[in-house]
Amino acid sequence: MVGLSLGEKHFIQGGIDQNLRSDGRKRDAYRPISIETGVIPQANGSARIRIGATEVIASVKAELGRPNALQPDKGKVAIFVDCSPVAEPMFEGRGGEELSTELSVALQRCLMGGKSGAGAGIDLSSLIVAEGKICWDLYIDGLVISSDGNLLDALGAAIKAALSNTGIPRVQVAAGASGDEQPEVDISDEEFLQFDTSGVPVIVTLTKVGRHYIVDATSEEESQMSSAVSVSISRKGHICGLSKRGSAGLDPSVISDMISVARHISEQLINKLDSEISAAEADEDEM
Amino acid sequence: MTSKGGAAPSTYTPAPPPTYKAQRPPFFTDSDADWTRSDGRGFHQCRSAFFRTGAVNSAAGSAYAEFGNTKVIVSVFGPRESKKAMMYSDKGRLNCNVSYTTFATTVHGQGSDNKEFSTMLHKALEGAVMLETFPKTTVDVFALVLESGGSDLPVVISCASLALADAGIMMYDLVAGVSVSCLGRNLIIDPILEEESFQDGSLMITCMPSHYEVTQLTITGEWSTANLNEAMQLCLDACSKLAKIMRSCLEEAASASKD
Amino acid sequence: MRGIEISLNQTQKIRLQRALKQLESLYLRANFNASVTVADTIPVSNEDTILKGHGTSERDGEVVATLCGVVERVNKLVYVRTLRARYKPEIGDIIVGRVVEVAQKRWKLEINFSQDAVLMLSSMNLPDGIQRRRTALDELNMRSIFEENDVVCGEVRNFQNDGGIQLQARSQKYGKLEKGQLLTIPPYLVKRQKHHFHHLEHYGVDLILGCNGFIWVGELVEARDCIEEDQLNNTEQQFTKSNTTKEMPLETRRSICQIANAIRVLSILGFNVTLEVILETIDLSRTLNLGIDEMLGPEFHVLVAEREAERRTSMTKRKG
Amino acid sequence: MEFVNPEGLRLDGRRPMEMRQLRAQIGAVAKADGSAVFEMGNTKVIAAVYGPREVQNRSQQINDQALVRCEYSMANFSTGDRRRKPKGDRRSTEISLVIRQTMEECILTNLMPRSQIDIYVQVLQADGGTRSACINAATLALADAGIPMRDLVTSCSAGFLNSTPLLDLNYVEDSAGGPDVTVGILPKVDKVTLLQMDAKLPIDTFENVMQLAVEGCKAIANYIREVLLENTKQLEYRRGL
Repeated sequence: MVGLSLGEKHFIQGGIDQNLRSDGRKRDAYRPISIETGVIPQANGSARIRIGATEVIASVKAELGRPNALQPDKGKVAIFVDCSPVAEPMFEGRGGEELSTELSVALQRCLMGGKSGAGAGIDLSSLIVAEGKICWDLYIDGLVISSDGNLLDALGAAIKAALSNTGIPRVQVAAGASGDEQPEVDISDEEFLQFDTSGVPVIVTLTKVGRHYIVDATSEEESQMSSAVSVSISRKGHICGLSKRGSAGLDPSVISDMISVARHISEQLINKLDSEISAAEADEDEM
Repeated sequence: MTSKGGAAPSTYTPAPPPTYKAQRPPFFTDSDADWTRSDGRGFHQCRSAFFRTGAVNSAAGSAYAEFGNTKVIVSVFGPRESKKAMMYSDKGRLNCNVSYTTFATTVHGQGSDNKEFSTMLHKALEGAVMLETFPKTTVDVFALVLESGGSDLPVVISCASLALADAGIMMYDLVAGVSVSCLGRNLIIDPILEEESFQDGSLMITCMPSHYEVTQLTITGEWSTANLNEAMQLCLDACSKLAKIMRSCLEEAASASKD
Repeated sequence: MRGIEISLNQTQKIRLQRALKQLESLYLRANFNASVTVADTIPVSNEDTILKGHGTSERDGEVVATLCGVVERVNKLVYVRTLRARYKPEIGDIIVGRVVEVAQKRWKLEINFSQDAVLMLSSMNLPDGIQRRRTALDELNMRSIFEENDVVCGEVRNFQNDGGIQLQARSQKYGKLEKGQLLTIPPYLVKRQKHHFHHLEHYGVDLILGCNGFIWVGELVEARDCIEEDQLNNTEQQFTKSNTTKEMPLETRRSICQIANAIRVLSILGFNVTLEVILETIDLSRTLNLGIDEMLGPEFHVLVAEREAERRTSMTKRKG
Repeated sequence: MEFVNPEGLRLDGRRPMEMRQLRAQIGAVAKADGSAVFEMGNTKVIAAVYGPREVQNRSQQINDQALVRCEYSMANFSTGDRRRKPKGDRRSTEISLVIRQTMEECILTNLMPRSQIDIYVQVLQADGGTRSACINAATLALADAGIPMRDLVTSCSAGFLNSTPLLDLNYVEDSAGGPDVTVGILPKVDKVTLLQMDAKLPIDTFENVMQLAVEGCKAIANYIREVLLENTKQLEYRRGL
């Protein structure tokens, strides 16, 4: 994707070695982050996040559906990511599909927790309306508008912001429906319930270049990576998911070290995002 | 422990918080320390592994693996010339595909929700294969899960590395894959399908044991540091044991062909 | 309107607005406003005596703009000077490009033009510096001069009849650029000047402002000649090794990053990028004692805008 | 269904000949040569232009003019009820073609031989009139990229419901099944470059409806012209001398 000459590659690698990256950042520093919520009024919740030149939109739509027969007490959540050719001509046609799938799967893994629902950022049981009959289906869509590295972290943060922007209509279930009958529902268009997002983890990707790892890599830096580990971490400091990219193998002790570094960084990131999200919400209310 | 995942947020509760105890599978409760696995294994005991190379005659290399009920066959074709449409590359390409037979699962067609397995297989192998030894060409790795009995992906990965070795593709090391499930407080290795469906979290490591390098690592669910480190250690130990079995399978095949 | 894509708080917004307003009034005072958009009629006094230049066309006896920009008149010539657009080459321009292809006897370079530019092997000084015919061996060794993705500096030589352009690099100052970073900014922010190469010895930095909006910021290379000779003596492998092992001094790297960030800030704000302004921006950041990465934060953008407004005000005063 | 109430107001409170609110922003994608966001009421479209640049696929190179390509895509969340559509379905292929032909017509392609211009339009929100919004966004993006054009193409739609010609249909009105006339014009030359209609309409009524759409196009053209002019001025004075 990004073609770099040998001299530039060495410059980037050398900068990471000396803890002074091409744009002057230290290894553990993020680019400026800005968040805007409510960008898609037709959705139940939405947000746009910009990290440097990377820009993504996330939207949350809630629809009533039937719970899965195997898990009658839970709602359903689906996460999809699309890479718009607007961001990169390479994503034209089916060109973005591979990356989209990779990002979707990684987000799913990072946000949805284990099969039993433990560690999930979204509490599926809170989505149930009538057990075994009606539940909310949450569709979370990410769209990459401009890409300059660190897409996964940006998408994770955008989804977190979109979820805190999400209002789910209050639903009244008519009593009396019995047996297999689908009960009547009354969806309120005035009363909305705020979604609880305190449990939604953040994703921190550590990109390993040479002997060191960096956060928030630009696409130029990503082209120099040997491998990258994306860790999703909850506010409590628990690991909620992890995936590794890049071909090079890693020593297990390095992985442990990366996880603890990621945990440390996640604390700052969570605080940063929280303040940005509440500022964005305040801005939106003003309008 | 009951608070884990079960605690409904205070702000959004359209339904009364479900009681989790009742929902737990009958064969397992958090407090039940004496719980035994349905196949009688210990928590840290893997299923017995069976490997055989040369399962498909027409392929350049192939392997069959059986871990309990999980049965997998992998065939490797190539290296053959890359398609014209691909850009020039001085490295070889690895093309991986994982598919399920229609009868692999009890519910018809359920194996199809494992679309990402192909990319995961690719990622796990690419670090081990010496791609620079076959420039401009592609090696195809086709894995077929005959029966899905849990821990499918790690079995596929181990089996695929064996098939690559059988095809004579140069590798730095064999890749062995093992997964661990977390159920409540317990860590169980090499979970079967039933255990996987109730797991709170899972961790899969694929590694090159003699290099002591991890090629792929995925974690789902919530993990504390202590649990995580224990699980990783368990996996790594199991991987090196598994690699020994794989190695002996290859040696056997080699000596058999000599005779 | 083209927003400035940085998140500002309320006071920063107001301050930036004020600075921009000041720039606007300065501009209006100095110039007759001649902005046009596509399909606007350009008023001309006498139809027959004018020459229609770039960005204009004739329709029903009227001169019509085909681009957004500013109408410029030079004697009889009327043309539209574009702002944001791809690079429009002129012979003699100094440009920085990236090699995308090594072809028969030529390299193809991406230079932000509508086609890739061509650099012929014959318009290149050979590494040994001797003037002679290019042999087949030279052709085979082209990759040892430039290979794909290399950043190269050259000069626009002439136009080909198919609309493409040819470059030349017949001087020691041209050639491969290493140990540094390449920035891309809209070409209209780079003014054609006497000097595009700047050897900032004080900072230990080489700065090349390519007319095509590609800007090179790299470590100061003293005399190109002797280095090239070194390269010849060493085998290629040794050369790459020496390149990696010799680490760049931290102070030089700091300067490179500072200059690069100054250019980024100016480009985001849409200010002309000249050596003078770049150095002033750096001085500003140094006097404020800002970290290099803080230069990309919102506050610094506002400060640079305010300083630019001041600078231009004082300039007009001096003139007036 | 009543689309125009007795007071002469439409479902969203507009008068029959009233357009939705227009909003335009130039330069939304940093990496693109030109880009713009265009909004008509709730319909929101982002367009990015890459090029003119070297033709990527040599066999498509045209010796005496530029190759213009276009891809239209809809975000999953863009419609009211969420649907996940496969890429390159018939509808988007058709719209891509319509946009490409319309834009190609007004770009002075002969000035950029052997090059390629890519126009990508991404619908963020669809509430009727996406076609028109896409064309308007593409025009802005092309102008931002500094690509020479004959004129600023603008597009607007009009319909005919409850025996009233309506300007700029929203989704509800569009899906009512009445005629929907989408017009694209070159305002300066005063020529129609795009005309699409489904359903049937008597010829004399059609002329009225079409005239209404043309008026809409002209209003949009004025708006776009102002936006571009203001943008040019800003760029110029910010750049300084």
